[in-house]
Amino acid sequence: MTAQDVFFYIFALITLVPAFVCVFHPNILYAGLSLFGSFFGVAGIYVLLGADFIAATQVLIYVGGILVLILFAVMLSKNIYGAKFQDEKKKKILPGLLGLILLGFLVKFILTTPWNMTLTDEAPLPTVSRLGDLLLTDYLLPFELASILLLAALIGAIILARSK
Amino acid sequence: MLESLFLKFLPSLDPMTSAMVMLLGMPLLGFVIQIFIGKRLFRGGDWVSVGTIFVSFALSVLLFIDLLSSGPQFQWTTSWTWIDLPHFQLTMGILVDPVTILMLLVITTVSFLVFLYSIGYMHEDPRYSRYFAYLSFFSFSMIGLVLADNLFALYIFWELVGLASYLLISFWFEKPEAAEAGKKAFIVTRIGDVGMFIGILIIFFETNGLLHFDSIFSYVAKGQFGGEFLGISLLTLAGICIFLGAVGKSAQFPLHIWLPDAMEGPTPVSALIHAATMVAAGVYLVTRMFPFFTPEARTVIAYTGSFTAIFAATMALTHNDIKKVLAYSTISQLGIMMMGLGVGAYVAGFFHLVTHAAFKACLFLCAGSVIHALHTQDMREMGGIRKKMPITFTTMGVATLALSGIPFFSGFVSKDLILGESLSFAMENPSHFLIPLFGFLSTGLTAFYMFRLIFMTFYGEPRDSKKFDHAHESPWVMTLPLIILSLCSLAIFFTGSPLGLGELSLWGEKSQWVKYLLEPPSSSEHPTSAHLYALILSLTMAGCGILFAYLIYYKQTLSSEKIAEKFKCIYKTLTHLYWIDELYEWAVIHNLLRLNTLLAHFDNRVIDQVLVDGWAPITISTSTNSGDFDNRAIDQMLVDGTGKVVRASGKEVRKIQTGKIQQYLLVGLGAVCGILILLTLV
Amino acid sequence: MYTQFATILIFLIIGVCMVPLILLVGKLLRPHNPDPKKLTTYECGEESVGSSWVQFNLRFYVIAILFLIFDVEVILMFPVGVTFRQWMTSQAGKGLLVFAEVALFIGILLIGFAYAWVKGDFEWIKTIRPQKKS
Amino acid sequence: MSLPEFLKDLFESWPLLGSIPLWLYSLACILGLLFLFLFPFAGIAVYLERKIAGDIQARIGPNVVGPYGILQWIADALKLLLKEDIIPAAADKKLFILSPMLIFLGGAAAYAVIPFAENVILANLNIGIFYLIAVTSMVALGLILGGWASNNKWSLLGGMRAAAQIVSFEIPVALCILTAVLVTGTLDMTQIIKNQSPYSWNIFHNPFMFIAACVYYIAALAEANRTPFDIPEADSELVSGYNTEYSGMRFAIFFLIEYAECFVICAVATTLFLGGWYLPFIDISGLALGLRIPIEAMVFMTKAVCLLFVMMWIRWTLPRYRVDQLMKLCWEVLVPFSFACLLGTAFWMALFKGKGIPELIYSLLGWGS
Amino acid sequence: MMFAVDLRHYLVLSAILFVLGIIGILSRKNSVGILMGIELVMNSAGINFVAFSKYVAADLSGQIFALFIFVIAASEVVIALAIILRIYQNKTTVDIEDIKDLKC
Repeated sequence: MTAQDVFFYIFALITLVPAFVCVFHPNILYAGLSLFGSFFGVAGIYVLLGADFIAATQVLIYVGGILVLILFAVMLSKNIYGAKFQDEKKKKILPGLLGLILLGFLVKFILTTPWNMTLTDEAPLPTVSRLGDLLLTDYLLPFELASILLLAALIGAIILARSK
Repeated sequence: MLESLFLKFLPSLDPMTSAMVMLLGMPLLGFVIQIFIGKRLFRGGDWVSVGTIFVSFALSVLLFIDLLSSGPQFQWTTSWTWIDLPHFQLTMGILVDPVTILMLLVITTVSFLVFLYSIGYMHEDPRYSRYFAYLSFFSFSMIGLVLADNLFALYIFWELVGLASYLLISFWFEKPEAAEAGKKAFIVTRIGDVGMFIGILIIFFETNGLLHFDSIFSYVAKGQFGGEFLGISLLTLAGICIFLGAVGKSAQFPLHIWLPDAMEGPTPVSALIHAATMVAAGVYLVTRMFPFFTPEARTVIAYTGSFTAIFAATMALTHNDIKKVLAYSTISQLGIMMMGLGVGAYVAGFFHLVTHAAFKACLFLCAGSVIHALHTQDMREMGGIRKKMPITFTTMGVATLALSGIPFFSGFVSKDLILGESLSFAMENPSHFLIPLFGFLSTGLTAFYMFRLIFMTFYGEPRDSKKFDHAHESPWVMTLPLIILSLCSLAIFFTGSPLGLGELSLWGEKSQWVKYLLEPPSSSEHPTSAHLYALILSLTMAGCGILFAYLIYYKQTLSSEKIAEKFKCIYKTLTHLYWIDELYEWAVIHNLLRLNTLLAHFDNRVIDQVLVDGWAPITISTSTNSGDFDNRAIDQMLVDGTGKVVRASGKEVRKIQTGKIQQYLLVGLGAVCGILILLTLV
Repeated sequence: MYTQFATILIFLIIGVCMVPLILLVGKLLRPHNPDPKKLTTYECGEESVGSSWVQFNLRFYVIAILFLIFDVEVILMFPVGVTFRQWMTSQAGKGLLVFAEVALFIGILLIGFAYAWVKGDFEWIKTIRPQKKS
Repeated sequence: MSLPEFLKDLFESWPLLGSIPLWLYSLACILGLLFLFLFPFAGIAVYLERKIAGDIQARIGPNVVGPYGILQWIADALKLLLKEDIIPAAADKKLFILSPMLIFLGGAAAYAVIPFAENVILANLNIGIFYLIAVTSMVALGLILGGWASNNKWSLLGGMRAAAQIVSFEIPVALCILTAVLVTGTLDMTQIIKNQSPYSWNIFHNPFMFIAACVYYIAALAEANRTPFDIPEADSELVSGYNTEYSGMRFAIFFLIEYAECFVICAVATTLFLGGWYLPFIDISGLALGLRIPIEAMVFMTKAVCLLFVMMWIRWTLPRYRVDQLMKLCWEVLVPFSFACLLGTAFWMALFKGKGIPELIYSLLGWGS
Repeated sequence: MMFAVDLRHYLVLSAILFVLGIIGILSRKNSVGILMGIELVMNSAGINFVAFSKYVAADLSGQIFALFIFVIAASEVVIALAIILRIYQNKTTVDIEDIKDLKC
């Protein structure tokens, strides 16, 4: 086991434990907060995969943006600590069971599929400029479409959120 | 000429490509400008649309002159890769050959004239610029349709044309009828389009992804197109499916019902879309795919066409709405074209498309002029306006003569060609005698109802004096197109010989340019004797039609009311248009979409409305005193009982649909897990 | 690259530990005299009424929405911004094209920006209150 | 090369130090940065601020502890350390404890990529400036939590205001940073400086860059909740905003990070716009590394501290903005301006093939770069 | 040997994250909680993309897709939360079980 492998398991733990809390914690505020750890863990995983820019973006968008927005939304509801906002336990049994079955199959498929791995262990190249080049050439259309998507989301959201 | 022009101004680009892109792009440009900033432009921006379509028109004329000089072998194509997948490559391209150029000429000429006409006709409309935007959009789609070099692109533009038609039919969407008519047109043509799409898919899979016309034809010619489905060869099946698209677009029986309703749109639109160009797209499609159709498929086409011709002609007899008469006439004429194509008269069918576009557009525009002057579409409120609107009268007369198939007018030349071909076809295959029979009958009927229209509208005493006093000749932007189009309805414009028999050409072979340019792909010479018989027969039929119209509606020696009284059941059937709409309403909408309620109200809807009300005239006239059987008991027990069972079970089943997305997702997840478990077990 | 990120990781770990560490040091030194009065919520001497976990103004929400959209836009621009100079200096003739691509990208979102501006969504003064279900 | 690597290289041949693994070097550097630079610097900044405030308001300021009161910050730190730690009974305890940690994490982590001099940078990330934006965005989260956890109306309002303000002003800040990235073509902090030179600082690259620098500075002031944008902790309205309920060492951390952030802003401005460690018109790249590093560090610090001084100057001169004015300023002035700068700079680059005004002038005069 | 990390480990990690997200989506009553589940699913998709990008494709297209996932996630969150806000304004609840009508 190399140091990288150790870090993988650490980050996997940092990702999964908060994710678990997020799903099963009865209090929605703590659930939201635990996402913080999960997002950070995923950022670490990205670093291990050589995607430094993606990792930083993950932190910036998820932690600095989406999580803030989600917390705002959580705090919308009065009385977070009251019983009304605690989920009942029995609602989780069936989804949990089905989820476990699905997970079993997914793991089985992942382990049995012969992956065509062309493993490159050398240190990854500086990714940012390559990403930029790709965005301007091969992925130009999605790049511009992303802008249109954002425009649509922006206008839709402000129309929805505007007071009547 | 065109190429040298473009070489001079755009030297760095390929001249033909840039010309074609310009031809296609100008109306699109007009559309974009109109839809976004049209309102703010001077005069609502009508000059933008007219200007852009004029450029397209000028380009097609230049193209046509080039074609005349280079002869029927002219062909130019270009294509580029659009979708590039590992196992499949889709190219888009432009195909320019004589058929395309003739279509372009027809489309841009009629479009340009109609645009011009619309300036006068629509000048008071609050959505003036929107109207021109839609018109431009239509022209763009139609030009794209004929420029396409593969089925896929053709299908795309085919649907765009349908969209434009929908937008324009329901242009006055405040009127519920117009909105309904738009929906009806869209949905009914869609039925045909589904057939066409299936046809394209059959071709796509059978030929391993060929969509180009040329490659499909060569594939078929090599005999590689095998396969059978339920005993029918797939080639025939694909042909019929493709033809289904044409049936929808060209309003052939049984999908003809949308076209009369489409007359709710502005009249110039009817002239452009529903007379000259879009409905002709079906004929164009059949022409374009002509080598693809097997003899069996062609027979289907011929029968559909001939039946539509006679069927629609009878329906036009009793109508009093001036535009609807023209609409049925259009259906009938399209049927004639289809019949021509079906019997193998490739040139004749397409020729009739061209001549028909001119005189039918002229007729519609004249009708529009009349409507504009009188503010009514009901012929019973017209009459005697011959003197007040001389230009309209003259031009409409010319076009009517052309449509009726009178010598020296264009309709005669082309229609006679079709009828002659069909007659010789029937002489070769006597079992198909119905085809020419229907054709000739429809000729007579056409002459009758057209002259009925003329007599009722322009002759006699004014029936509504208030409207009559208000009437006036239209402004020049409206009459100019009429004059041009009526000039185009003269036979001299299409052929050197007045009787159109080809061999008697006065100014050499090029003067019969339509025939000259369209070398039939499988030229099978028919004996000319058939043509002579056909000439005599059709003239006789037309003469009879005109005579009857003259007697009934001009001299009034025969009373139309009495005839109607005498043949009451036929008259009623005709005025109700064979109850086709009611039949569809019942069969499709109620049966299919409202199964539950229909069962519960079975006796109410079906027995009372359709059988009693709908079929009553026929049942009464055939057997007035047939016993009325009262099976209430059965109704209530069996029929109502069925309805109640359905309703009760529906109530229970409804509970599953809770509206809770999480439950749906849960079921979905469960299903995924179940499938996975099943897959591993098996 | 991993070396640099390892340093960052160590930094973050220390950052997390530092606060409890300082507090721990403080704990050894500081007094601890609990008193219920001390533990009350501070509201300038007034008795505090009710929990402060009440619904806050919804404007913050709109601001956050606007932020997230523009943030993503800027982030997508970053890789492009990094290569922009190379495109400008090396590839001949591509400069203006790339500029047009970038300008289009920004321009599309500026439409939304202009929309929000014109419609007055940047105005703070508007009151946004939850409406009681009528 | 980053500082730990540099040090390891330096001590490679030494008997004992050479065998220490790299991560221990990193650890030592980090601790050194925190204890020898961050904490003292923040303390001194507080002292400076009070002195400057005194000067501006025609009073003396701290002058008791040590000569000129220079040891005042140590006394303050000791006082805060010895204060009783109070967590209000109504508060959400876990979040109350978590909040300062998050804020410290976000505020301090930015120091990892500040290039004090060549090779004097904790982690030479190739996404340096982007990493900096990312980690500082965590501060907003900490402030919301702090405000919420206190269960105090002032705190909640302050926390919300702070978060809204930080996220709003992050847009112009990021846009201006992007403008600078456009000019330098890299995200690596060291490389950003190296792409400038003593003769051509980024701020003079084109007129838009100058505006971008100003916009960045103003927006960053607001992002750090400094006066005139200190609405979240407006004492006359909200007592002390999000840190009303915090006392003792926990309060000290909020305080510390505020000043730490101020320095980060100035350092980033120095790096991106003011040529980093380059002296104006004096090229010292010929000097030996051992000599160069101290000079570079001093130049860098001088520039940053000058900016810091301007910050304090502004704080004690200008009155506070109102909330609506603040948002108006952000969305209707700073964001349009920064977009204009971005597009303008991009257009400039496209027009002049990436050359800035200084380079154009030099090439006009016929000097090699 | 089993602990030496390769593609499969990342995929398993992402699968677990995915399933957790699905469970969250299915079992939360609070609509914001459902949104959190969706975020987890998005994150797992991102991990998959980047892992494949490194191990199978050996180029950066996967990272590009991860970027676009961020775009989509942000748009989705913004719209979803705006909808939740509107529902909250009209009904003063964010509980998915209480939101039965599309009409507000």
